[in-house]
Amino acid sequence: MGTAPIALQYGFFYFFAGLAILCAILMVCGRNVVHSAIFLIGSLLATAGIYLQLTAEFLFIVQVILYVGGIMVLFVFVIMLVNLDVASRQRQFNKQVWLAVLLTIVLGGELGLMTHVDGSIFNSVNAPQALPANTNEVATALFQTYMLPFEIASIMLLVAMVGAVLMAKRRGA
Amino acid sequence: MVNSLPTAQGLLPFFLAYIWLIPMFPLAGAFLMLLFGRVVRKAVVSAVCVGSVAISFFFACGAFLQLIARPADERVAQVILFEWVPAGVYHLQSGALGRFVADWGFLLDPLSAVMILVVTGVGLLIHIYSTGYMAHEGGYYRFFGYLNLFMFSMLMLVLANNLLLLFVGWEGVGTCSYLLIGFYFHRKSASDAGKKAFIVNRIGDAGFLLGIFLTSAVLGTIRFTEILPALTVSNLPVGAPVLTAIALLFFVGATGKSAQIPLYVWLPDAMEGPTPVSALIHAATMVTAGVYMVTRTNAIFQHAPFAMEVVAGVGAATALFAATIGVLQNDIKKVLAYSTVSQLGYMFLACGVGAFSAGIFHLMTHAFFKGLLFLGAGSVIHAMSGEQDMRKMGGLAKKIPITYWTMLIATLAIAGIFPFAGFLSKDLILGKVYEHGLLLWLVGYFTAGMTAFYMFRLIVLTFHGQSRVEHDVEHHIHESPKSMTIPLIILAGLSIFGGWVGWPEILRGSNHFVHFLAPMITSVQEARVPASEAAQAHLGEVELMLLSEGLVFLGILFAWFLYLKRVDLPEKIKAHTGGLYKLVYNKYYVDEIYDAMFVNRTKDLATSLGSFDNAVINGMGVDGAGWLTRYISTLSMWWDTWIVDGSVRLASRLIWLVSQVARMFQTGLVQSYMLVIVIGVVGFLSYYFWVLRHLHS
Amino acid sequence: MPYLLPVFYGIVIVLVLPLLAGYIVLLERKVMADMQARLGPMRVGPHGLLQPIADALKLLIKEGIIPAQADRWIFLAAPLVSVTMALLAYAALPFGPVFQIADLDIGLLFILAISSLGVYGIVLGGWASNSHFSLLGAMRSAAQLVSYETAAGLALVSALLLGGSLSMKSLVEAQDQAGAWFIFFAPCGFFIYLVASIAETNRAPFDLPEAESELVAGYMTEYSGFRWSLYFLAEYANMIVVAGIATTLFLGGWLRPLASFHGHILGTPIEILDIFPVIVFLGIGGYCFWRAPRQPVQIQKLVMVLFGGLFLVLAMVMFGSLFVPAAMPGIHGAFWFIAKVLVYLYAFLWFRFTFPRYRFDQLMKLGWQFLIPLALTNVLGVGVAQVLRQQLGWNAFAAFGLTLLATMGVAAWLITLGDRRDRLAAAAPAGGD
Amino acid sequence: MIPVTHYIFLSLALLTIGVIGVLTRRNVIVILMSIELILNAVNINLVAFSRMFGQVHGQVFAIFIITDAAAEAAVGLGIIIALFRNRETVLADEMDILKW
Repeated sequence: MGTAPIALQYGFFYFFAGLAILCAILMVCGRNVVHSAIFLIGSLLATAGIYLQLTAEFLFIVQVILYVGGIMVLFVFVIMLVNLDVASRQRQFNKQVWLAVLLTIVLGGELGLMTHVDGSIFNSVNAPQALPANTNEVATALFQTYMLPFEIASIMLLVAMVGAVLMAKRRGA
Repeated sequence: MVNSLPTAQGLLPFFLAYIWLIPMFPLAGAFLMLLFGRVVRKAVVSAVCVGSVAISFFFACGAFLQLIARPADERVAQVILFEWVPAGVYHLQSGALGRFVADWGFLLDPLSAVMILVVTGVGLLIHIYSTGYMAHEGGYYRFFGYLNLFMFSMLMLVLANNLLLLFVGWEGVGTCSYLLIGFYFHRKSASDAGKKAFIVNRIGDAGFLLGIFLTSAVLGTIRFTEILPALTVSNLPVGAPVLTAIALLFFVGATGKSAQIPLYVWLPDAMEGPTPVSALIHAATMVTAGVYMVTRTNAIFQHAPFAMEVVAGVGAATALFAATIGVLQNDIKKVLAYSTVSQLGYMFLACGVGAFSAGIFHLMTHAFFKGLLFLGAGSVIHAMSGEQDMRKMGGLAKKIPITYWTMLIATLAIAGIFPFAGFLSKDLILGKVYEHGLLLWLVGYFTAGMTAFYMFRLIVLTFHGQSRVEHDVEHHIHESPKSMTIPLIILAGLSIFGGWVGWPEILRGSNHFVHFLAPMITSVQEARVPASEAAQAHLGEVELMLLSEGLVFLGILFAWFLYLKRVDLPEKIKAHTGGLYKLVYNKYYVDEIYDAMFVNRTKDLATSLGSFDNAVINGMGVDGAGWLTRYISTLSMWWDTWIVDGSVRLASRLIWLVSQVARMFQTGLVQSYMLVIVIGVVGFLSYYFWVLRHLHS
Repeated sequence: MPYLLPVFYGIVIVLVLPLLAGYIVLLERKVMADMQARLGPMRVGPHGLLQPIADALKLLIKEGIIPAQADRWIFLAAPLVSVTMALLAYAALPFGPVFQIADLDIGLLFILAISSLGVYGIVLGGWASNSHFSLLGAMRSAAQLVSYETAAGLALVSALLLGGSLSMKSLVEAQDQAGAWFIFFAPCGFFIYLVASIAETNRAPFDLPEAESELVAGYMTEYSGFRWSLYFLAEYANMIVVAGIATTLFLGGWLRPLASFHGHILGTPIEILDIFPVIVFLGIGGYCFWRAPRQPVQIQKLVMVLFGGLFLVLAMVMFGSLFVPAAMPGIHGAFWFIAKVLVYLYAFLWFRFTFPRYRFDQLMKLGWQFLIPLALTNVLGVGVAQVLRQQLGWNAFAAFGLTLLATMGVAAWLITLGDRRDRLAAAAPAGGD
Repeated sequence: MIPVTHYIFLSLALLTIGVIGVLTRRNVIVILMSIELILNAVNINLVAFSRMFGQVHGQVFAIFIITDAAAEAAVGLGIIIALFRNRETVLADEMDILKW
């Protein structure tokens, strides 16, 4: 996909980007938790598309399998477990909503400004060079350069799993 | 305890090494009495007190023997326990470097040896006597506690090796005399007399203290052993005004303590105290402290001829003056008191003419016979159950023979009948005085006659003639118990033989006593005695003895005639010479004059000062200050309430408000915390951009 | 042109797949009838050969009911999601050397990812229909899928280790070069994937999400008509997908059995074994013509003849392709591939009719306490075997036999462990989940 | 090629939306999902940079972040389940025990 013509690239990008942002907004604003989850899934899938457009196929797959196929399934599962109709009928936003929105928008604006301060790295390297299909490189980097972090991450996952099990267990079971 | 000794030899013999213990025994006794005496029986009290004094007397005798066992030029033992007032080094007027150091040191030399013997010996006897005399009195333990305390102070005074420590003892005996004069404090006259003694002594003590200061300033030392070297080092000429001043100041102190004109007035009133007290303190020991002190510092006196003259003059005047008063007194103890004053005058006369050893000799003998007289008087009063007026006595010789005989011996001694102790000492003095000058000799001579007269007047009125005793006391007149008579007998013996240690060469004797004391006396005086007079003095001496003997016998006869044969004559004389009689009888109104001159002026001054005090100090000063303080405090209270507390409350209120605001942040809601985080990030970024803008502009 | 062929393939698959699914259903019923000593559908068409079409028509014209309390949009979207994901998976399935839409170099992962998305169709549908049966079914299937995806993935990893690639095509080629299918190298992996794939497709004996006796029809309770058929289609499509995966990874994909044997007919470049498909089709066609006169109804006779003609045409194609080297591997590959898939599916049906249904906790136990550890061990063993073979130059069968024995031992140990745990749980007072 | 700032702005938008969700929503599950969104935005950045520099390290980091996301989701959901069990609520502003 990295070799597609530039117009197609822009088309892909803006389509997925718009989809991601739209789904994100809907996710945040949605009243129903399940809808939020679905929109989040949509956003994640759009992001996966962005990855694909960035010729990061492996990451695309990981995103889909882990995020969409694993984590979000967990989310949906839990949502159904603790499903409360009352929750969807209650007020969805807490009291500090307007202040928070304002502040966050200011924050986003400032962060955006960061990319335009002269001398910042984004202006220096402006033309990304094409990265070939790179699953092998990723694997090499993951299992050789980042061996120790990988192991640590796996141990962390194990700990998280055990912790989750313990917390979810009913008392006395 | 036997530490660095200025004397040449090394380790001292036992008793000399432990002379510092001599005062300590009575001190211990005093402590025991004043702390626990209330709860123990009289037997224990007397045992402890008399025992302590006996032990110190034993130590004194040991020290004395070990002292005279040494060669004459080494008869000095100094024990310094520790440094009391540390040394201060400073420049004297003479430019030399003075080193003032007052240490807790004890000095035993012939002079102090004689003194401790007298003090402890007579003190022991009087203690024994007191056990009998005070047997029926209240405050038994208190009395003996004071008595022991006095013994301690007196011994400190005598054994001190420097002026300051001597002054400690000096004040100590003063205090004890005050306490003991006012022993019957329920009697106002007694407490007044105590106060009088104390106050009058203050005057003298002030002089003495100034003298001590001046000494340390001029000579740079107050150690007796160093005074003479200091004098020779600071080459002050004989008769230098400074030395004269020092000597005079010392003499002021001496007049205070030893009841000389003009400060003698306290001694007669001191007779309010118990008779043993009068005997011990106001006849034998304390009142002689002045003489001792003058002798102790004779080096200075010898360098101040004028002061010597003053001493001699005052001594002579006092002797005559007191004798004249004594002639007409009716109270037996008053007579003895005035005779004491006059005898002290004798001693000062001797000192004044430079015959210090004679003065000390007379001091010793006087201690014997005057103590005996007082004790006898006490015995008489005891027998008369408290009666002191001689006009209510008479014919007691048969009833209390021991008292009579002992007192007679003492009277003969004081009158100076050969070969009693008084004869030797008094004639030694008179001889010296004759060598010095005729006028003083005449005064002393006449005084001797008067002494004989009034003493025999006392004897006759008390023991002879028909009894004038009131009826109710008549039947239980009785001889005193053994504990009182034995000391009398012992003292009588001493009054006879005690003076023989100073048997003059002229009578084929060798004046041991004077030779013994000789090293104490600095011989600046010899220059002032021309050799020719010294040569003819020997001839004059025997004549003088005979003359005085004659006068004495005349006086005795006069008294016998006047008060035993022609009893009506005194009234006639009184009638004829009314003014003079009245004057003398009222002691020349000295007390009244003093009252008018000093006491009332002092009182007026005190009243005016008091009114000033009330008006100005109290009124304006103290009350004003109080008033001011009150208003300031009201002001500050307002300040405190509204400003200080107000600020505190304001602070707390502010903190409360701030915390109200701060509480809103601590909602416990995660999201609000995260909002705060976002705020922080935004602020940080804004600051970053601000800095960046300033960086680029 | 480069985009034309994949599009064509896609259209073909989308058109053929429902028909295929329908006939798989027919096959299933027939097999079931056979196992139960019955005839099965016989009325619609000869031997019920038209039954699938009839069912399809019936389902299309049935009324679709939407529950009032349902979450409408999700209710409508869920089956579409299922089907979409099921069909998307075909994009990477190599039916033949050329018959493949897109040869992604991560094809296998792509397929896994897509099939893992299929669960949303079920879960959301179950939730959206706002019924307890549906919800329970959905949750069961969600849990089941998540659990068994792990095991299946780990089982596939062993094949990946052997093939050394993620692209389906190169995996098949690897087996071609290796000269033996990977099932012979890693039988444990194949077995694990078999079980896991059954669970993933909610087939019996793991069909708890739609267990009739417990929840009426699980997540499909509230569905009806076309949408219900969509779910149905999705399920069978998924079956074909997992079968295709298994075929590709373990059963040599489109390779002909004994691919290394190249015996030629004398004087011709035609290999003997390539004749086999022609013979098969000819046999079927002949059987059809032979059975045609014995049909009770006229129309049935006609249909039977048509089927016979169809198979004859297929036989002709097979035979003709033998002389066209360009087309021959593709067509024959497709034949073999579908044949293997059908065999795999036959195993599905077989299991379905022979095994009783599992309890949910047993399902979870099996997945988490037996399959996943065993899969891990298997991966380890295969890796070790690879090292032994490539680094130390062992004989392949020695290395893999050794690791196979080790893995078996672990499996036995796990089984005994599970038994002891069960006994302890039975002994202990029942408590907890 | 598409300049990297595009991706940055995309991730910025996602981040902003996610932060808003985290800050404003009451439902804990939605908050968790917003966090996932934020992580996702980070991943976009990383991948974009890895593309920009022609290296795969960014992708590796993205993988690690996804791992963390998985762990975080597991623990967070476990917490939510326990919480729901104990307090019958999933609203964040009803859980202010932190105050005491």
